[in-house]
Amino acid sequence: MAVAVKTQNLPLIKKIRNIPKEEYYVPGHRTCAGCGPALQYKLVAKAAGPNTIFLGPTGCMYVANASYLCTPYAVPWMHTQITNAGAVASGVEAAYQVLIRKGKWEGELPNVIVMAGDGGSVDIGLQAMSGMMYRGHDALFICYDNEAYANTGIQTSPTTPYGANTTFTPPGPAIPEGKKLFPKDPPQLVIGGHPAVKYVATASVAYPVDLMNKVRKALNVQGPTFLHIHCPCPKGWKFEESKTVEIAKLAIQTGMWILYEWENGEYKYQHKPKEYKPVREYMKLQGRFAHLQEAHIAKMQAFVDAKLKAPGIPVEIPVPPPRAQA
Amino acid sequence: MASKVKQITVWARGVVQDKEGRDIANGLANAAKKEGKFTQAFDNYVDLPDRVNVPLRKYARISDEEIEERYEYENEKPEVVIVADATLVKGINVLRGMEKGGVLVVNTDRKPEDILKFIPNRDLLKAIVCVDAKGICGEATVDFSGSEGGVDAVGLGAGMAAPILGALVRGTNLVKLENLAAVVKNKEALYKGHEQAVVKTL
Amino acid sequence: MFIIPKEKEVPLGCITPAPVTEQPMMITGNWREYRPVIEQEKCNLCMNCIVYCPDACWQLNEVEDEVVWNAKYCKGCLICVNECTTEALSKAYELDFEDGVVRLEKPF
Amino acid sequence: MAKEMVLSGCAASAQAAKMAKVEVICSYPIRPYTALMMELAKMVANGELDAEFIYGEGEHAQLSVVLGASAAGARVLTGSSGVGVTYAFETYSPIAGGRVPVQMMIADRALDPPGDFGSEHTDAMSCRDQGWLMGWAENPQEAFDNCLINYRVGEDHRVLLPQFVCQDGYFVSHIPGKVLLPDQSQVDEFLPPYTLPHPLDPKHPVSHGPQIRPDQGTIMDLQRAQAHLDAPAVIKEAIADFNRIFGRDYSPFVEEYMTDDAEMAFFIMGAHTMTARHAIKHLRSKGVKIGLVKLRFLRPWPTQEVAEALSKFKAVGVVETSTSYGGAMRGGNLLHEVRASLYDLPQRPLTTSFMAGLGGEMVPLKDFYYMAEILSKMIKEGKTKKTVHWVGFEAEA
Repeated sequence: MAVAVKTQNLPLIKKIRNIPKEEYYVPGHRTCAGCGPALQYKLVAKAAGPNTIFLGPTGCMYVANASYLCTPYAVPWMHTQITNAGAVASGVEAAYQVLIRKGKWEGELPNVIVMAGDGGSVDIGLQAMSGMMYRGHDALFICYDNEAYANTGIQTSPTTPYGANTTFTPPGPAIPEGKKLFPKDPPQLVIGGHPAVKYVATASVAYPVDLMNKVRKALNVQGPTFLHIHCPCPKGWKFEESKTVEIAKLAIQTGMWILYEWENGEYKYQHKPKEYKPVREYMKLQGRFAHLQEAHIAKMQAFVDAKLKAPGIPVEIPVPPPRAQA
Repeated sequence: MASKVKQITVWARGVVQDKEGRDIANGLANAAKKEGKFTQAFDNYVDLPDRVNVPLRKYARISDEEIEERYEYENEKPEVVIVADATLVKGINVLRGMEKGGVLVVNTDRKPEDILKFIPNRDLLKAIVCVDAKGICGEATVDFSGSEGGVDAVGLGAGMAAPILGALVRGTNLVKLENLAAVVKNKEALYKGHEQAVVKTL
Repeated sequence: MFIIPKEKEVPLGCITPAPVTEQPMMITGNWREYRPVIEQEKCNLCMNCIVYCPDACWQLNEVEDEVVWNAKYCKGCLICVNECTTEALSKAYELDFEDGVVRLEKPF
Repeated sequence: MAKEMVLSGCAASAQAAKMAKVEVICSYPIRPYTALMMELAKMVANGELDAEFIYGEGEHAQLSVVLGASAAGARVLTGSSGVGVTYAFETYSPIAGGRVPVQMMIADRALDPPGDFGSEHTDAMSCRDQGWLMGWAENPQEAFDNCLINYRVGEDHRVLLPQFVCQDGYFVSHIPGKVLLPDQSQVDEFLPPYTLPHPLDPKHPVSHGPQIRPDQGTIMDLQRAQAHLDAPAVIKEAIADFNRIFGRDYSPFVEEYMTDDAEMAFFIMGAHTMTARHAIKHLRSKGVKIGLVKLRFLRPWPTQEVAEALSKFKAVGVVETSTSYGGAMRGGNLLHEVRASLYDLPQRPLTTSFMAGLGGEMVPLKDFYYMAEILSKMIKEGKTKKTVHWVGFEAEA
């Protein structure tokens, strides 16, 4: 009896020059000029290669890519509801398990990849994502994090940073900082409660080789894996579209984003700056923070400092919880 | 759509000019209303959600009588077309659906001839109006408060829409300048646009 | 039986063919206000333009050993210009070029 | 050789799924359908059934898992009851619109509030307009047979629709009855292996479900409408084959009982049909000319067959086991469709509806006698006084 166990060993990429030429996320899509999520999609698709099936929950990477009867996905792709990508991916993986076992399909178990936004991962899609992780399906769940519900016009999501101006957290005299809540931590949600998961990593469009290697490592692992990818959004964060990569780099330089891998319980850090720049450097380039006062920026700095101080990744709350404030 | 309704289509770039495009359509409709006309102004639904740089359309309609078919997606036969970013003329047949004798208003620092060479169906035009709106009042305003059916919190015509509307009056008789001045926030830019517009009759 | 106009046709279950190297139903070259221009002699093939383009509009021509720009789909975000390590890339206003005309009837 | 067993509806459905060689199953517990999954879990654990048994994290996930699996090329089964059915509601339209022929067994349960585990068709009926095939089983045998028939029809490339295969909770799902289990070879002859025209297969890439423009939305609706226009011919074919291979005498859409000289009839579906038959037998012995018409497929609704079957009566009583609050008939949904089916006839029977079996309340013989009395009165008076009768709760009939 054939067993559908992944035997692939996608090689790691050493140099930028060795990045595969082939595109599986091809030109011709309706994402913003300078779109961070589109950039990561291109890199992920390249890293994964042709034996891949993408599941695309509703979000920018559905609506802006699969617009009006055409898509840029050169490999199989299916839309899922924003709620259920993890569950649909579970079904696809389960089908291939049984089809390969019964000899109805020949070949390596396909790479089943969910490409979910922050909402489709850790807000409305959290339950399905967690179910997939718990059950141990051999699938990669990617949370491409642009820190808002961008497709619907920039509404706050659980990963929107404190202080951001979104259309659901507009700053005003009564609420001067805009968003009052601090964000969820998606990789920690996965690591914290899913024993079947062996590999979780964060990545950024600023470091494409690192990103692609993390995709390949995740796909080589048997079982569920999770990537949290930082994807600046020129529309939602209000910055000039040529600065997508620059801002992604600044996020890492200021500690607003941390690159790490968690493999079998061990943390490893990548591209960790020797000295962090103040978060102000990162925030001042983005219109979504333009309204903030010094006190708000200090609060953000305190949050980031606490996060960087912690030995693991778990975050202390360095400020009074928002509900406690007037 | 009954022929008595004048259709005005605005072409703009997504996100970076979304508000400017909407302001042009709204400003025109609001000014016409002051003249006792029946009007409507709306986004092209299919172009939304807009993406940075995507070509998108905003519409205005002006009529002497009540507009009977208000629930339509598009302006099929625009009499006046406004292009908020000149480079759009290379990418889109902006005069699509126009009947002979229409007017084109373009936001550009270039001469009408430079624009016309990118418009193969220019024989449809009776006039082209060029105005350097960016030169008059700088960059566009990015604000999402008025998008997707929301109400604009920034104010109509604070930015580039104002000079473009001013220029429009030079090439058409859709509305009077003083009525635009009554609805537009940046009146100085409106008047400057009106003065500095270059009109070429064809 | 129903009459379905050609322009409104939708395949059964909305299942469409996958593109191969590009999606010709969504040409995005008309999104550009500015385009990137390359001075090949300044280029050291650092590959930044290739890896950082969200629209895969820079590719390496291995025969000529130079990077090639795709005018048909480039949206003019200019990440490539911003990330170029040798200033081989610069931005230029689209109306200064006769080429690159797309002129679609509708935006997509 | 077929063998006879005594099985509950849940167990019968599980046996059918096993013989259909279902490949991916997704479970979540809720009464009363749960035993279906308990049975299947045992079969998988014992090695009798080679299938992936996935524990969904809720009904929404159950439907999502089988959607993915079916789209990838596996035959699938899921199921639910009551509020579980409605919790998954978001998924029904995408599954039908995407033309992915998943099967869902529903053992009916009343919707909350509060927690009433009795049977009522409202759970499934709330989902009837999403494009799925849909019908009810009267007994465990039909639960078994309908599973196979629905796979055959739904997976047919001329149809490609998902299927709600319904049975009344408790009455059918829990009370064992006689089931003839066919030979595997018979099932294999009836049910071809599952194939999808464009599965999610890296060797043949396709995109499932890109967005469309608003002016193309009608086309997607038309596709589903067309599938329901095409399905009846496929159902007829399937039933003819089923009867031939398994030695049964099913009618495809409506079954009649003692209708030849009947003046009045019950129109009914599901479990209570069985009691209604016995009531009719007793009423007949007292000279009441009454019969019964049973509906086998609610979707596609067999308009012509219903009209033909009912046109010969003077009065028809529609037994409703679902609610449609504020609806035109002030009762359930069935009478709406029955009246619509009869509207174009030159001679229409008088029609009314009987709210019976709601919340899982029993519908004993005496309730059917009461209904028959009302129908007799309607014939005598020559008119329909009320369109709805809440059986057992009426101040005046």
